[in-house]
Amino acid sequence: MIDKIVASAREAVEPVADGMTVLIGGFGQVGTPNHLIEALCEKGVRDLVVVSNNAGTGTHGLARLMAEGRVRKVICSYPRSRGSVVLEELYREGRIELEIVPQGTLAERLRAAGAGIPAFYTPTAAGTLLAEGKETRIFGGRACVLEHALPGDVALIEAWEADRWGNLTFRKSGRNFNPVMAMAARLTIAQVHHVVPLGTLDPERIVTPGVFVDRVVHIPYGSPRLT
Amino acid sequence: MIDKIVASAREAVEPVADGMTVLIGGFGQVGTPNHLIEALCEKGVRDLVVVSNNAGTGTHGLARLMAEGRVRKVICSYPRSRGSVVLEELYREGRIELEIVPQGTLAERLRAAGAGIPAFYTPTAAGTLLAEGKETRIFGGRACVLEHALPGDVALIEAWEADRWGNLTFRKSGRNFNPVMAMAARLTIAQVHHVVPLGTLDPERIVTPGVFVDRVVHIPYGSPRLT
Amino acid sequence: MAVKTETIGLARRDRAAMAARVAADIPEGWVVNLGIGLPTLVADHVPPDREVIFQSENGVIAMGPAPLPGEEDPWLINAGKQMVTLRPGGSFVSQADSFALIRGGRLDLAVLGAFEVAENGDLANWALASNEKAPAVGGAMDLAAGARRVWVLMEHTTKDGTPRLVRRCRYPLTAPRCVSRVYTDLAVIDVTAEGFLVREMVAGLSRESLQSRTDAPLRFA
Amino acid sequence: MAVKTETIGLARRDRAAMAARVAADIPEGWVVNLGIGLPTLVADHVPPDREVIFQSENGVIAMGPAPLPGEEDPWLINAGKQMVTLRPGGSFVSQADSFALIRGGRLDLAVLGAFEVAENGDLANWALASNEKAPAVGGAMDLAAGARRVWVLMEHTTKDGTPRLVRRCRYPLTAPRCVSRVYTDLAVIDVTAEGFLVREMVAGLSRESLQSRTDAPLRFA
Repeated sequence: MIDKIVASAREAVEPVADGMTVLIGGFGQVGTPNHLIEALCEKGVRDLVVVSNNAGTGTHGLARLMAEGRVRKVICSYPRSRGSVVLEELYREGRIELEIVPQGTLAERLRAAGAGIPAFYTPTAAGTLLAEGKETRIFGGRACVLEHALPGDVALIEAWEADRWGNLTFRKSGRNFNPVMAMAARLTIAQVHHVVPLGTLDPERIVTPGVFVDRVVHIPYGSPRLT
Repeated sequence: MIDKIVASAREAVEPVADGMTVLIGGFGQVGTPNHLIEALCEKGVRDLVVVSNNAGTGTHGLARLMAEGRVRKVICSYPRSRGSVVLEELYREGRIELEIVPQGTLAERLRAAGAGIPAFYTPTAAGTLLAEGKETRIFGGRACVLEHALPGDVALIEAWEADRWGNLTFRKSGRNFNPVMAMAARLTIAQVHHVVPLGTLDPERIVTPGVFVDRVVHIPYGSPRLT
Repeated sequence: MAVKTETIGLARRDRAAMAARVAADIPEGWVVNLGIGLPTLVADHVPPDREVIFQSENGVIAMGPAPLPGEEDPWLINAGKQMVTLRPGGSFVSQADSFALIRGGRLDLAVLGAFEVAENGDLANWALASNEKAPAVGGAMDLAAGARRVWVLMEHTTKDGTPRLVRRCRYPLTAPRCVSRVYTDLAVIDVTAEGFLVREMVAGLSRESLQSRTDAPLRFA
Repeated sequence: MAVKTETIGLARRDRAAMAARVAADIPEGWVVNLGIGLPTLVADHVPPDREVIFQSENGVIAMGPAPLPGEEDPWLINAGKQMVTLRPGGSFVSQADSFALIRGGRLDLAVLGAFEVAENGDLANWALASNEKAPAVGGAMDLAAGARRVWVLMEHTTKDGTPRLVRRCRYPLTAPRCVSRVYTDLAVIDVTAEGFLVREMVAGLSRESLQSRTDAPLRFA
């Protein structure tokens, strides 16, 4: 019997090791797997490369992971949010690397990793600073930039419902980067609000089939704290 | 008020013109917009390029469109099915062009068109006849082929439910190429089994948002005829 | 380049009026992305019975008005991380599908803020210097490169009077040659093959006065 | 290269036994794509309580057994256009997402038919000649290039006795160096860096007899 449900966030993140590339889902505070990130802090891994749209706010979740010196590099589109003080301080002090990627290119690089596409061309960023040093090529008269797949060793994601096969649904704007990161990592760990019996999720409503999910932990923590 | 519902298949296909590239959804006989294709036959356009996974069987639908001499070229992955006599005869007589594309590359070229990605690299077909004449490049030690987006002027698709905004759901394996073709064409025309009031489709269950759909015609024709 | 022109009697548009002016030009049926900040206000000025589909980068299609007090849903936010609502007919997609929509030719319009717009349509709206600390680009480059039309909504000049409509952008580009129209507190200006073409000005403003607040030459329709 | 070996007393596997032999090697939890024809039979030989996820190119994830008479659903077909069922926990995706799964590293196994397999793992299973009329590739190349493992299930020789396990494929390739194991009516053979390695043979078959039906040199485990 396939059963991907694990008992705790701590157990869920057990395979994460030093030096790994970790994809972290969410947009703002919605759909962000904060309990998995906290478990990662407690586990004590080091030298991580984190891929996430934002770079943490306040002092919990990703901000805590960075503040504890566990993150070597952040790849994101929008590191500067209200309350993103940890990243800004580390960056100013030269204690963390930062790679800025346009948000759509970030999503597409993850999608490419999940789809077995090693590289693609996009018009985004052509003719800008973010294309410097990158191969540019004309398609249909338009300059496009070569971008590479961005695979993760691990993805930490959040979902609304799950069954023991790891089939997932998401809640409203909590979907965001989560389905694409689930596909982009070798090992995908989901923090979910509800665990339901196999066969009770409408097959037409499953967004992420369980084939993309390896571990599920049930953490019904309530609604996102937006502030 | 946005209302994409049109009265008939004939009215739905009115924008299709000579020489256009027409994407036709479906896999086998499931999810195939046969009533739209028949309307296209009656309209009498010529010189079409048709993109479809299969190349028609029997004497109706796509087979009829080809038999009537309206198709200049077929781009597909699997033209040779049981009953695909029309295509085979036309091809043998040199009266139709055929471009064979691996099925996953076909789906990805359509997806690229829908996503504004002009070209991508894929390991599929590298080192085979289907890569001859195509640029090949090594990524991560692996040969990959450069493939280009495959946009349509028009997509003819089939869906299960629709509302007046063109939001769509699909039925089981009727999903297949339909959502990706809806995104890949400049103008998307959907033949649907059910039309429901706006706001009654579960937002989490909509597979193709109406932003990708231009015309909807209500044709509750029953189940696919598999033979 | 500081502006010395007298401003008394000038019907300068306030933020709400600027947003309303853009809203007036958006026809029913368009799919529209509104940038963070001032552009977000545009949605409030589209009449509820005009069906315009506002899309957000984080995968929300067909956002409605701000939630009523007590009806906020923290699971439903826009790209600016504000709580929003969903119109009947709205739906949710992943970030990858959301940007597929943006780049794939189905986004009729992006209304973006800017630091500068050049007379050739170049847009600078994401970084103030090429060596900026922790710059944040978000979806700006994808929207600028992907939308079928890019309109900019911004103050005509900076607070100290420096023009934002310029011959060439001094700030790092978001995308080259992408802006087709600029709405400011003073005017509506098209970007044409021959440069800026003023479509309308606020009452009490002379052509000379508008030109004096603009770095690039203006033509008038 | 016609086979002259005596076949009396040889426990050659029939089609059902060949499929069952493959099924025995598929562990619970694997995500598996079965090619059209003989490979499709493999699903029937996996015990129902062993949860193996059979995926089909047309976007069906977790197919179950063939429908009972009277319970067929024409909306639910596999890549071979046969009616199938969905297991509890199954789901549907688009063709693009289906091939994302196939190419993206989540497909543990593809079981494919073949015309020929070469000792370096080259697979030929889609066209019989480079100038073939209306060739049909379907998803074969994507599966061969994308799956984490490719196992081939085929008769050891053609009907006229021509070996299908060869030094170099004569037919057009589906993908180079992709096959890791071959199941035939006579043997189970791994493709290794040193060529074919026979893991097991049916009862009554000698090493010499198997070698005589094989174009490439065999080693025996």
